[in-house]
Amino acid sequence: MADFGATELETFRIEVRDWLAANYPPSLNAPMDDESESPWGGRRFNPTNKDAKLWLDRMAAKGWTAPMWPTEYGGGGLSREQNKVLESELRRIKARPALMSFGVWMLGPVLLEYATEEQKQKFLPGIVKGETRWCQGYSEPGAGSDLAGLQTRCEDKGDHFLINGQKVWTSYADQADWIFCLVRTDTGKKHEGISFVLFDMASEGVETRPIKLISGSSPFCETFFTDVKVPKDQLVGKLNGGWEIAKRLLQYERQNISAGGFGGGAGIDVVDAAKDHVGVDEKGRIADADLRARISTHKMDSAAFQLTVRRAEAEGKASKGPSAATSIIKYAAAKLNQDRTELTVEALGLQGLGWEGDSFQPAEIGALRSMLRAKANSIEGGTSEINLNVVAKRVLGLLDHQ
Amino acid sequence: MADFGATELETFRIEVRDWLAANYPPSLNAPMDDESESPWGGRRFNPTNKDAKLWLDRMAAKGWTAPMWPTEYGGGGLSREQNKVLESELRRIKARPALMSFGVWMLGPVLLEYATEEQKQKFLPGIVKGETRWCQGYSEPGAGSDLAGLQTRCEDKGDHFLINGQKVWTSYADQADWIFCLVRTDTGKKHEGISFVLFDMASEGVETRPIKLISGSSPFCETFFTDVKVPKDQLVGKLNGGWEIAKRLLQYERQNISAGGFGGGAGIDVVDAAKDHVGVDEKGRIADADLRARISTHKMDSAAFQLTVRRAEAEGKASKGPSAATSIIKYAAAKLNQDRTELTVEALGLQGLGWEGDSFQPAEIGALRSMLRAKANSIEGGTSEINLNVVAKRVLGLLDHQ
Amino acid sequence: MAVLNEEQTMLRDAAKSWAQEASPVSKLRALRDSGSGAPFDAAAWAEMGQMGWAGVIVPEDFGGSAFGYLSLGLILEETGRTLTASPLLSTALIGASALTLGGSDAQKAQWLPKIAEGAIVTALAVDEAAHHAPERIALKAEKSGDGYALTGKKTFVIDGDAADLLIVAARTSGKPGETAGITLFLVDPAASGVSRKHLALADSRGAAEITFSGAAGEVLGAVDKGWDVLEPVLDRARIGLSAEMLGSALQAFEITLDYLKTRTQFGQVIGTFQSLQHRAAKMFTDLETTRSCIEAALEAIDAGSTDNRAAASIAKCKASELAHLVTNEMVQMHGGIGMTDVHDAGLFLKRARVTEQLFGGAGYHRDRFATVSGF
Amino acid sequence: MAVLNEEQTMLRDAAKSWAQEASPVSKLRALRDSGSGAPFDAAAWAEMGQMGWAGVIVPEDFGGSAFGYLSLGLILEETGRTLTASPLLSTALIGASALTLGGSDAQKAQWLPKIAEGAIVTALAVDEAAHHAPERIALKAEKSGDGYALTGKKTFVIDGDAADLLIVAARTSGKPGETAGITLFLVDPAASGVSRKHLALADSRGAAEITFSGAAGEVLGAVDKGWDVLEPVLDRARIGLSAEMLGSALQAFEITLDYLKTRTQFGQVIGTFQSLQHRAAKMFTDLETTRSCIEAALEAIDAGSTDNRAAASIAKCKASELAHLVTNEMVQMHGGIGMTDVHDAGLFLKRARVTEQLFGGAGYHRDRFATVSGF
Repeated sequence: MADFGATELETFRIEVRDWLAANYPPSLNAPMDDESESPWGGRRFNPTNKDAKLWLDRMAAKGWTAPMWPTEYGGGGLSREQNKVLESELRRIKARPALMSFGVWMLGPVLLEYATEEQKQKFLPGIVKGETRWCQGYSEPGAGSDLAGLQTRCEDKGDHFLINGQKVWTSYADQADWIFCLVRTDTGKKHEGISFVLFDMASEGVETRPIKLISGSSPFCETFFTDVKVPKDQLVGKLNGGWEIAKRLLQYERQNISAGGFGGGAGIDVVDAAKDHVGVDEKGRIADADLRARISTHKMDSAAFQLTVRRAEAEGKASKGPSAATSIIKYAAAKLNQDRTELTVEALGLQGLGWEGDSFQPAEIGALRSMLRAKANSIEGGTSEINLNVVAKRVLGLLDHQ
Repeated sequence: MADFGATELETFRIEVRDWLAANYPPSLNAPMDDESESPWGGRRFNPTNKDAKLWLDRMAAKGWTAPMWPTEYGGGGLSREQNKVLESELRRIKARPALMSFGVWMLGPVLLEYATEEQKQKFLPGIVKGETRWCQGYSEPGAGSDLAGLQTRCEDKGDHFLINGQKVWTSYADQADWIFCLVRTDTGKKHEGISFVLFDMASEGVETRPIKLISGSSPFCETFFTDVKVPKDQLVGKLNGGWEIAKRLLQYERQNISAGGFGGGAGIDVVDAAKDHVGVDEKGRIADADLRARISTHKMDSAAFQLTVRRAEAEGKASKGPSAATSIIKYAAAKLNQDRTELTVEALGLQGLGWEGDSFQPAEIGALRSMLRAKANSIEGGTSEINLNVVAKRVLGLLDHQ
Repeated sequence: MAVLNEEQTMLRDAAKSWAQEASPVSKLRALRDSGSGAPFDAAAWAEMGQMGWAGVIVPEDFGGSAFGYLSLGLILEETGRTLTASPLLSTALIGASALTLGGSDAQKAQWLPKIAEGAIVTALAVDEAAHHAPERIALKAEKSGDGYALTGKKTFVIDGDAADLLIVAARTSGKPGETAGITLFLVDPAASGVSRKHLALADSRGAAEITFSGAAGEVLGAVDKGWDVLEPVLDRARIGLSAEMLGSALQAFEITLDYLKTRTQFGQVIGTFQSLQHRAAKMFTDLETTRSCIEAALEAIDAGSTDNRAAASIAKCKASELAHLVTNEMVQMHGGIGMTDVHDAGLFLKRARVTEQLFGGAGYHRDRFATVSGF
Repeated sequence: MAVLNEEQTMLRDAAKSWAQEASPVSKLRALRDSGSGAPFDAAAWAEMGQMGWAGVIVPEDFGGSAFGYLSLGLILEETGRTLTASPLLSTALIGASALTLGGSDAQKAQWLPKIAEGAIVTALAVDEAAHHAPERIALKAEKSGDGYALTGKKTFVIDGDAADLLIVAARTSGKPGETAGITLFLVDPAASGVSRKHLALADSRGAAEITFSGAAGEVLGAVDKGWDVLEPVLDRARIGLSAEMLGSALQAFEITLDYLKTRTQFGQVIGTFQSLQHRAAKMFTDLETTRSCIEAALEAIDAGSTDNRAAASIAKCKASELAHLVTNEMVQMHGGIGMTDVHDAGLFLKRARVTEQLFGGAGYHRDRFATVSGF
């Protein structure tokens, strides 16, 4: 990647700006018609507004759906600085994301690191183009935080693998084209008996069953594998060497959370909710002083979190190795989003507890469901308890209980 | 003890009232001249105002320094109901306590239960009369919460015991006449190797060294025993059977805390402090809304605590066995007193952080020192961590970590 | 648990077994999934009426048992444990309280026997916006012939869609924010000028928005002095609701405790992890201290205490904080399974959030407690 | 830790080794036990001056190094670790800021070089009561000849008893509570009409009550517009103090962490108990997020940001909460030994409580942050 100076970066910014002016479909400035326009890509991607697909295709052609990946696999080949410019220009025009993708966020980075050249050629371009939508086959029923206790069997049948077992919490498994999946290839060992395989969700023997959550939506599935045949060249890394890849992928998942926290700024802002529903006093202060103090605390925590993400990034970039601050980000992000959504519901009062019906604004119902959804933030991708254990042991050097 | 009906109780109330009118020294209505008047009794009790001693002697003569103990050992022989009448009449005239005594609060009850008739005759009357001031020899250096790990050796020398070792956190050891002391009589066992002995602090080989606390006062000592000879008839209960007595005594100590919580209502009230130093708004509310909300929470917690103590007492009395609520009282009492004293200091602002000097009222300096002293509430007599462990295991039935 | 007399013990035991056997949480789930929008199961409410629970605080002269508020609190706690949807709070507690405290002899004679036998459902219509603020009443009542005509809107009226009798707080003088000038009215929801709309809340119970357009109202208590009845009735509602919330929190806690004792992770029963043990012990502490406040408040009403403002605010504040904590911990300690709709954790959490807000949340009562305490 | 340049790294390393070697906590203990009432060790302050620390934010034209606020924050963090008593905050940060932001060329030329070489101590006299409230200034300044005469009282003036130059916020118009009408003055504490009284605070540092009876004051900045300088100076003070508090909290945490790793109970190193591990991990989380706020605030000043109100309130609020938590946990996790005066825990706790209040506590800054954020 080229090391651009300030002037080169400004030139690049102008190029990006011009390109966006010419290529961002104006119809996308309107709110989404429906969920179908969420740009997850894949075989089933069929947005009501076709411009969502056009926008994906145009960005993919530039490689800007995976801006920093090498161009030989379809990526944008941008430097970190160029990528920041691209992101800031996209923000400037409030562009919708061209592609949301577990392939880009999680799988791609580990393929770049662990996959064979053939595998990279085979899978990465499809991710960049948003042709293949991936899901993650990690958790299993009853395993909870003990990921390495997984039981899904993968047997070597000579010319192919045969997979039997069950996954759970598979995000959008019912929508995905392919899965990256942890399987047990040695039952005699725990961590050293795990492998990392890829296969088509259209394979015979794959069944998915959506899980309804307390929030009312079903973003996850139970996924069943019965005698699923998988070509042996779809093993990534070494046989029984999948745990290292699994952990690395979790790091990318957490970094992804680091970047934006959970939930981000979506939905009703808690201050607006409080001003509208609680009112303000003669000095413009939220009339409920108790709620106001708690919102103030939350807003400060939010600022502290964003500053910590930025600092960890800067420290990482300054090559001092990963900042110790990164270890606390997942925990802090979960708590922050839970606080934010709970405060928003509280500020809305009973108006924030509507489940359905035209007496409640979609944004109000959304606030409730976000609050309920956010309860999972401290469970998914490593519970807060596990995160605190990790900080205590790996960062602070405290020992395991004997 | 007689089972008085309502009329008999009223008659008793009138008797008490008349007796107090005749016997409570009017000079005690004034604030104490100094610490010397704290009625701890004992050989060294020499109050500036001699009426403090007179009041003790008069109450002791009635047995009302230990109102519910049997009359044969000098106690008052009152029923629970009569004792409540006595307490309420003492409160009514805002009487100073006649006697403050670890002998009454802690040692006496276990002597009544475990001591021989000779021991009861020898020790209980001196406690009731406030002639003997007792201290508690439990904790040892480095042992912390692990009380049963104590090391103070007690050897059987035929006609006497010989004690060598060291205690710490001995309350007022430098002021006490006698000590009730846990010693190790069998080094091969842990809990079953402990005995409970009594001896004179004036014995040869006893040395005390006051410990200065962060609050600036020295209510505790390090206590050293070097070849201290103790007559064998001063062993209470069975040899190596002291752990049961020790635990029972701790129950009395905790009950004593239950009755009033830590600190009680002493010193500046936090609401007064806030009104004086923060001011009130046009509606009479504490002007700092944030502080006001936290004081409100504390005052509610305080009410909840008092109601819980009362409920636990009522449930215990209703003979359903000890209420489960008693298990949380020590933990809750410590937190409550820490909250109270911290809030008071905060309400006083920097005026609550004066260490000494005439720029600060004695009550303000007292508020700071109470806050500092209160930090020990969650350590002494069983740490909050130990209390929570006990609740989790004994009350909730959760298991030890394997 | 307060020290109970024989009567109370029998009542509590009866309530416990009925709730566990006849009205488990699965009943609420079925009610929700039926899509009927019914706020409660009418057959279950009929059973409660037959057992005399609707008349527990109704004077004997009017067909009740006059066992008192502590007794009613015991039933609410037990039905709270199983999230039983019923008009016990709105009718047996709030309706009966309002008529007993505010009704004329004729009104008592007309309505209390019906309440006591469980023959009618009543609803108290107070709030007009999303946050509890009973003194901000704007709904107008104006003289009309020899009665009054009510015009305005009430919202989040609990059991308002099922009610046979509405007790409506309206303004006859003064302005929103003033406690003087409020008058209580009895209104027939079937009368002309009353229209109701169901509000589907997260807890799958019944609440309604009710619009009054010149609806006829019969004065309950004294004109302009409605606050003198309304505030004590609201305090009773807060305390009674707190008893129900205590039951729900206790059940949520016990389910979680069971899970801690059986679920294994990394080869360990998770209840052996000390951080979870301490969190459980702290929840237990809050459960016990909250129970003390609620029971003392119920006992104080039975003992004839006339000012229960502080007691009610303590009970409701602590019950709200407890419900919030325990339901969050229930989901967290269950992990993924607690996030799924098939598990009951979500039902406890959603009911908790609604009850936290009803009749004022923790923040509302922190403020109110400070005010009534003079700071 | 922010990404540092070479200069900053050297400065930080120098500060760390000087503080650890020349100014350990035992120095503060000795100062306290000497009973001299001296607010700091003059020899140590002289050394700090020789190392150039007093001039870190002073412009080069006036003898400083102009390294900036982040650099000064690094030193404050390191001296905070060892509870070093010194006028670094009052003089090198507050005094230098006030003169740089508000001083005329002549005033800068007169005072900044002296500050930069550590030759004088300055003190900012703002508050007049026990709670920080800079807009409530009542102390009066009236025209007198061609200058002003100051009358009134200031209290809790940090390093006020040792100061060679006082910067006094006084009222020239308006009334207490208004930000307009405040004027800053330079006052010679040795001049007639100034009397000082030492206040012995819990942290064994120096603070004074100062009475002005017609004392002569020289205007710093514009008359009636003192707020325009005072508020930015106070924000710098809050951020700088937060850096010091971060250092103290970090040291308290590390001492506690060491104890957790070595102390055994029931045959276990106590740091293996999960509840303590989680509490330690949460403290670490607070330490890291608080550090981010403080460093970002320091960097923003260096980058020329003119409105640092929100950043200062976040930094001071979070630093205060952090200091409170960590020092409480320090005592609790140490058990009995932490309660004794021979252990350092008490010194960290007492210093924390004083710094929590200085320039506004957590509650003050929650309110202020909300106000400046428009809610």
